[in-house]
Amino acid sequence: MTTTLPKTSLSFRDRMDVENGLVDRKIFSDDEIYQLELKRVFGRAWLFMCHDSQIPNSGDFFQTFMGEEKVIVVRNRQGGAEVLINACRHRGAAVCRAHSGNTSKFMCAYHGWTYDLNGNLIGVPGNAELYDKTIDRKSWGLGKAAQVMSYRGFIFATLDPEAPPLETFLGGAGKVMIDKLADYGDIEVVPGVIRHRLKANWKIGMENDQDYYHVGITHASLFDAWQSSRAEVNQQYWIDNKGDIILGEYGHITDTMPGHFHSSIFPHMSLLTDLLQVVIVRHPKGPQELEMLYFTFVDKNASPEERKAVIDRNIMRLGPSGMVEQDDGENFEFCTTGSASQLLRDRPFNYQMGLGSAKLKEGDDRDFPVFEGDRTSEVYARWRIQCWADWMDAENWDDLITNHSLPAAR
Amino acid sequence: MTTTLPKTSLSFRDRMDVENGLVDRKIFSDDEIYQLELKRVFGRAWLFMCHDSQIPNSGDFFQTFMGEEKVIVVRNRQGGAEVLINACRHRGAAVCRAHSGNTSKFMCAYHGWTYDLNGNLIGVPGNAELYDKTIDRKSWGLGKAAQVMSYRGFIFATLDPEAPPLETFLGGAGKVMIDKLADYGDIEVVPGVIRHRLKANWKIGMENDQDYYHVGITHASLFDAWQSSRAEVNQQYWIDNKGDIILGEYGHITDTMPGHFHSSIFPHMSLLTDLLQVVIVRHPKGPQELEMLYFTFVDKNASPEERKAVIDRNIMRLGPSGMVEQDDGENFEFCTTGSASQLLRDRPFNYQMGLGSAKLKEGDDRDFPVFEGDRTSEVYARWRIQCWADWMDAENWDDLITNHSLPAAR
Amino acid sequence: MTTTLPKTSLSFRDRMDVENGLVDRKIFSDDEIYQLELKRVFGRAWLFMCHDSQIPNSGDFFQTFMGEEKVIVVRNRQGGAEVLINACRHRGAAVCRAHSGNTSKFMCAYHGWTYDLNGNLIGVPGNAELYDKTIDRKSWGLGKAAQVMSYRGFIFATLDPEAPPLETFLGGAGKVMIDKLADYGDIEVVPGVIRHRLKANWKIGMENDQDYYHVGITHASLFDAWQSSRAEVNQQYWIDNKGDIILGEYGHITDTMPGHFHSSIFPHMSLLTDLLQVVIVRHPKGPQELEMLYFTFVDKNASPEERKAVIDRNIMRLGPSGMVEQDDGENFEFCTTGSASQLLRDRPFNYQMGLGSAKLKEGDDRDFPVFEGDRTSEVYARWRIQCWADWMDAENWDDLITNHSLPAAR
Amino acid sequence: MYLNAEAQNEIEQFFYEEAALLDEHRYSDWLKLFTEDCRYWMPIRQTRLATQMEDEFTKPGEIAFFDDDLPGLAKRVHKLESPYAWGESPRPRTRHMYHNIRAIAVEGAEITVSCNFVFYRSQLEDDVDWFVGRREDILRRVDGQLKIVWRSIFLDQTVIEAKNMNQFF
Amino acid sequence: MYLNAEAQNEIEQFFYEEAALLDEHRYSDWLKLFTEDCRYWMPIRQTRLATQMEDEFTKPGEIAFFDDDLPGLAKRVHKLESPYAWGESPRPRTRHMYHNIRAIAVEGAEITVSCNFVFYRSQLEDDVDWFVGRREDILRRVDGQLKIVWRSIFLDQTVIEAKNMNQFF
Amino acid sequence: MYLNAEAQNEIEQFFYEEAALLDEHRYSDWLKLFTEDCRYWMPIRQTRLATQMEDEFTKPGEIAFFDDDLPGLAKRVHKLESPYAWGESPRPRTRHMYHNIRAIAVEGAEITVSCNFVFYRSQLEDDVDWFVGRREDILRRVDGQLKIVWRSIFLDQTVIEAKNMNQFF
Ligand code: FES
Ligand code: FES
Ligand code: FES
Ligand SMILES: [Fe+3]
Ligand SMILES: [Fe+3]
Ligand SMILES: [Fe+3]
Repeated sequence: MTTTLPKTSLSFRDRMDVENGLVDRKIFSDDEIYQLELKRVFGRAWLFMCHDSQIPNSGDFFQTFMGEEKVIVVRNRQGGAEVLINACRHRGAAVCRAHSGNTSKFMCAYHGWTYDLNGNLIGVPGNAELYDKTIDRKSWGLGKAAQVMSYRGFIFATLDPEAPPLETFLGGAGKVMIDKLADYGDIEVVPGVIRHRLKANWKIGMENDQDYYHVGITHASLFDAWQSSRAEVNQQYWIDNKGDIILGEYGHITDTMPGHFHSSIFPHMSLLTDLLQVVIVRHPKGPQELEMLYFTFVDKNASPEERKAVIDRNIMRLGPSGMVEQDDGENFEFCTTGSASQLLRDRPFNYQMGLGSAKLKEGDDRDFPVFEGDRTSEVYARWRIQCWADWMDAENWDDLITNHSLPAAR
Repeated sequence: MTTTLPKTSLSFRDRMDVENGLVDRKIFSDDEIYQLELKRVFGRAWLFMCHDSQIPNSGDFFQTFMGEEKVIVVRNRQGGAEVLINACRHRGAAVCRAHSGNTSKFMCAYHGWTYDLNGNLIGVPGNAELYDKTIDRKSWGLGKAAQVMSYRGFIFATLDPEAPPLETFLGGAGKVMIDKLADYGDIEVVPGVIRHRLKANWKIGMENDQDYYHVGITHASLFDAWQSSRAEVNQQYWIDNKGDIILGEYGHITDTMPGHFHSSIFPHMSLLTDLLQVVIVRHPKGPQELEMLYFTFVDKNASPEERKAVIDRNIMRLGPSGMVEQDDGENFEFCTTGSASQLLRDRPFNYQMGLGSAKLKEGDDRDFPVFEGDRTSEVYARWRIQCWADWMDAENWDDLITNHSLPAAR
Repeated sequence: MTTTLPKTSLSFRDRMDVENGLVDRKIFSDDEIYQLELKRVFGRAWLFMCHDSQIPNSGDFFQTFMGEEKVIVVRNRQGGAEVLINACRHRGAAVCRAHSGNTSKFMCAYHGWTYDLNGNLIGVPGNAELYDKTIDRKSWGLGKAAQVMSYRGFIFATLDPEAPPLETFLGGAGKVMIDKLADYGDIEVVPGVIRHRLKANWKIGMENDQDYYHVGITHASLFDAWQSSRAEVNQQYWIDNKGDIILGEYGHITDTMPGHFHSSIFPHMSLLTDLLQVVIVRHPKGPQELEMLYFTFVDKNASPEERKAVIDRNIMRLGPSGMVEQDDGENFEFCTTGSASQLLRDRPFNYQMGLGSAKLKEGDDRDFPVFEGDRTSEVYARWRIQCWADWMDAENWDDLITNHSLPAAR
Repeated sequence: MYLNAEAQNEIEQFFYEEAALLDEHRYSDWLKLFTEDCRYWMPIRQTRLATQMEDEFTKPGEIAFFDDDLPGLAKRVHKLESPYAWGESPRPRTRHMYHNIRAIAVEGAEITVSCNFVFYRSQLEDDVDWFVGRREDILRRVDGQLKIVWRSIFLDQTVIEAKNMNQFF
Repeated sequence: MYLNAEAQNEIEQFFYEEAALLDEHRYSDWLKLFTEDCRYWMPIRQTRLATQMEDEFTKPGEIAFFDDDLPGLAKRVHKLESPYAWGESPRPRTRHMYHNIRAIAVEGAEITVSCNFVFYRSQLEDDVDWFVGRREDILRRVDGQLKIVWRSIFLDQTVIEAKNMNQFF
Repeated sequence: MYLNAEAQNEIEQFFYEEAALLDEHRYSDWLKLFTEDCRYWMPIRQTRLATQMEDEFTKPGEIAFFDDDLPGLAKRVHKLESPYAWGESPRPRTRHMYHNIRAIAVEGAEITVSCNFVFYRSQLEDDVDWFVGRREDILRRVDGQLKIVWRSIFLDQTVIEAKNMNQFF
């Protein structure tokens, strides 16, 4: 089997050979590619912002990112969600200094320009005395996301006015992924969003979510602590391994691993939805740095015991102190360093696990293709990276809609 | 009123629309523009070095910067001031390790090449034994500023041999700004120059000096501490607001605000000269970093009480621990970050305060135009940035002399 | 004598004027030049890895660098030394986490791919269950140096398959340098390799090794501590100064200074071999950073007293805490900063000491030219930098072999 | 309030012994310093508006970095002592430093002690992390020995910049 | 010279209480620890030639970062507690740590105490500063209570790299 | 084991005095704190496999950063106090901070004390280094005065990122 790639052309699709499971390592650390990602991926896609339950009332806000830039998601007086860029239009200073909270307006602490919950400029100190009322307020509101939509309480935003509606982007597959979490009841985010930075490329973090191959090794000490033998672990992840695999258009993915059911909405949102009830978002902060946000969901009507159980299962596993994820951070960083190797510049990363093992599932009546096969497989990573190339090669949304890959067995 | 700029041309003048008060945010964070600034602004202008009183005697020296590079201002035996680049001509090591002091010569601690107070190479260890006397000492003196001149004890230097004399550069307006401070008597710098770094663009710091708009908001807690009401503050800065405005050629500026009288000699020297007796210099250390130096001046013949009063007024207000400036640093950094926003790339900063409110003052007999109008205004910032564009667009000093903007009402 | 260089052409040879002792300062800090150095110097030359005695038994390993990248030198089961790139072929994570030790294999802690001591991929977890045995192990071994050879127990490696044999690269001169240390007996490396980083260019560090000019000044405090007068020091380094000078092809150098005999194998290995028994390697970590490794050698059969004496002589002098080298680090950093000066951009560094003082030695029967003259001289630095230009200008090894400079009096 | 020198000295020495166990990676021995009914808790800290600081830290029962009882801690200890704990392979060089140790409440057999901590960690070649914050411990004397009943750890950063928080505080 | 354990303990606890007040941003309470005639002084430190170190620090009456009497401190406190103190909005997470506390002189009712300090500050998301140096305090017992008569703060850096020095040391 | 408050206090004050001498660059006075037969030793720390940690530090007789007897220390002191000690020109601003001071063994007239240290150094304009680790001292009472018989310094970093280690720990 070949182990090299054709010399890189200008097309990103040519930076990989998904049939043979080869991917150019450079895409995980190169700055030029990253700058284009900010435009073509994060500048176009619908990005998860936060959940309705985090900002129930007018003035409630939550601060997150679109690409590298700070945005404020706020509940306006009309009951809608606004996504505002956290930079004053006068001279660019920040208008909000908190991760979350409640406010009636956003005031810039430099000269006091003030914006309402819709981002409109409503206050200009000295407007009469100093500006002679010449400031055209309508033109100087805060920058905003181009579109904001939500699906079952999950608020998304896009910077691209030409992006199709959220549900088109999600497709049947994407919706199912969110449904799985939303169906846990009348869900809400438990107070406390963990924020964690790593010196790693955001895509390497994403790939890990459906990577059941690393579990037995990376987390061996955990199973040791849990006294489950390697044999049991392998049985679970290597043998009892057949099942549904969902590959959605535009790069959405779900494994259906019992106790995991890790779903990813392209590009950077993951839902852990079987044992856990968690959303992880991985914001890029440079080609070799990311910031991860962790949201835990629980049914508002859950009993105190149920609620505690959900939270404990999560805390015990996730975040920089979680007994599972403690082990992952270092691997993300090592892989990012390895991807930048010049000596190995021409040796692609290996994505050959489960090549061709996923078959189209017959007689599944869902409105999107479902595959079946080994669920411990790199089929997820191959699909995501192939879709990523579609996004990177497309000139605009029309181009992407026309030319994006359709799920097929591989 | 328009709120956009024409697509950027190669001309810096086109990066702003001063008539409408719009300025391209990019100039406050872009590295390429910054590199050109080092050449066309800091490589050409007369830059303030220090004051005669800091180096009264032969061998007294003070270390500062020209652009990003370290220079030593030293009193030579002839009584003149030399500006020497702090890098040995042998292999580049530093020849001076102190901010200030007194020395009879500068010896490089690597191999001992020694330079006199004029920067001449006077000592080469082993000159006879090892070099067989072949070193041509005349050719290997320390690098020096192209010209050094002073005005009323303020020492300036330029890297451009073609720069016109200091007084031409200062012009009538610039001289008046220095006179205001020099006229406090037989002035000297009080020992203790504060050095403070911020992650901010140098121009954002400069603009703040004549920014009386931010005072009531940014420093609200100070007025609170001083128990002066917002009404009083507004009265002072918004209403009792008419007065002279001086816009000098090449970008020099003075407001005539009582108790302030903040003057700026382009590009990076500010004089606070009514209540305070201070000079601030803002050295660039990258597109998004600066180092500020603070000099306090007092009349040598002042009584101990007067002297203490001057110093106290200053300490209480300036520097990283000053009750006023404590509040400013964060704004400078926030604005610099905001200027780098890609999402707001096409939305210029707003410079619309007091558009057209400054009128030429009739019958003022000073040898430079004087304007009058609201003294809390962005007329200063507009003038400075327009002049900055002249500097950036000019090929050389001749070009600048021929094509620089002349002060006019705007 | 001229003190300027012709305007830089594309040739590196033109960045210096060795006849007149002038070298473009830019080569010590420019990033573009540095990137090319990684390819043309560190990507081609035979680089010292470690000594046989550090990895006597199968599985013993020592981690070091080739250029910027981490490599593992390991004793394989066949008794040979392998040089493996420390990055897993699956997704790039590190396969070895220690500076040195002993292991039977290298396992990647991410997914458990395992490599034998020859770098062959021998273990792929789930090979049958998950990969259906499709992984072509032969194609997925660790990256390796192109060639590994040793001379008298000193292990070298090169990344260039076309590099000539190690002994050709070393030549008669290079071999003599190693012989001098190897002849101390049945030598071994004393446990404890010091690793020290500096913000300095690697070439500036290298030049210091044959720089006897700085000794009396930089280390003046040491002689003070040792109570030897400046006169004595000068006598030793300036007067009792005549002797052999060895300039080897490709840039190898030896002074024959009593008590020093500092030899450098191009590009980055130095042997201190008269009073001391030490090897220093200077790994580049960017144009303005390096990491230095210190190896101390002693005769296995030395008496405890002799052994202690060797070690004490070394500890007392070298490394960040050594009484000699404590003084050097700062100079390396200062010179690197000075080399980046834009104001001095057109003023070359001075390499004029001992110009033309080294003459070819008649009737020396060694199989390489030997020169004689002042041993405190920049002849070494001139020769090294001229050879460096040969490496940088050559398209490949053939080109280098054909066009490299031959030692000649200068 | 403050304790007399002897009582203060006993508590300081108790914490210093504890720090030594952690920095020597003797986790099982460390575990013995906790009572059966202990709680080990590190809430999440969030950047909040000045007027809304009451929600700066998450509350018991909400999300936390650590919220362990003795069996939970025991699992973590087992893990750290496992031969497969790559994060401990090789062991990071950790240094726990306690400052400003103050008794802030005494209630029957239990005493509440506050201290500021600096937890320094150096791993592999050049990987350095600093964790800084305040700790609050409820100590109880159990047949002569001081034991930890409840430990609350209040970290000062709201965004964790370290690769992980494998070790204990 | 050094104090006996009890006297030393009292002073240490006094400083630890003080640090707690600062880190809890209880500035007005903190202010009460100073005497009417107090002085709070932080000179400027400059890089000087080795032979001219006597001028390393500016002298009283020359430029200083802080040179306040009680009313001056009160103004600063008032400012920090003002609702418009944006730098305190939200409050930075500060941690004052004192080390090597030593009595270096006793003169009548006044005792001079030296300590090394590490002042850690974490603000907003990822803005971290470290201030390190030595402090010298003259303490006086005023009706039973220790109070601060003169505080001198000697910072170790000559170029301040922090955004500001809003808080107290 | 731990000492009573008075004994503990004496040792803490002894170390604090010592730190003051170092930070005041009074190296000759500092040297007087050592006995004639003293040893001052800082082994090299290496990143090793977890299973081979016994070799993490070099052993006496192997390479070390410092391995001095009194005359050796005296040479270093002489050097630091020499007018040509460029590294001390100007003097770096150093701050030695000791934490978690514990007596870990008493044997006849000698007591072994462990402490964690943070050694902060600020030089020239903006050159800052942090050295963190653990120290172990054997102290002996010589006609009433405590003296240092053996000092072992265990640094936490394996790659020194500081420009040098000119000063003492
Ligand atoms: S920058 Fe926001 S009001 Fe001026
Ligand atoms: S670098 Fe200054 S004397 Fe050599
Ligand atoms: S990265 Fe090494 S096994 Fe996967
Ligand atoms: Fe994992
Ligand atoms: Fe201000
Ligand atoms: Fe040297």
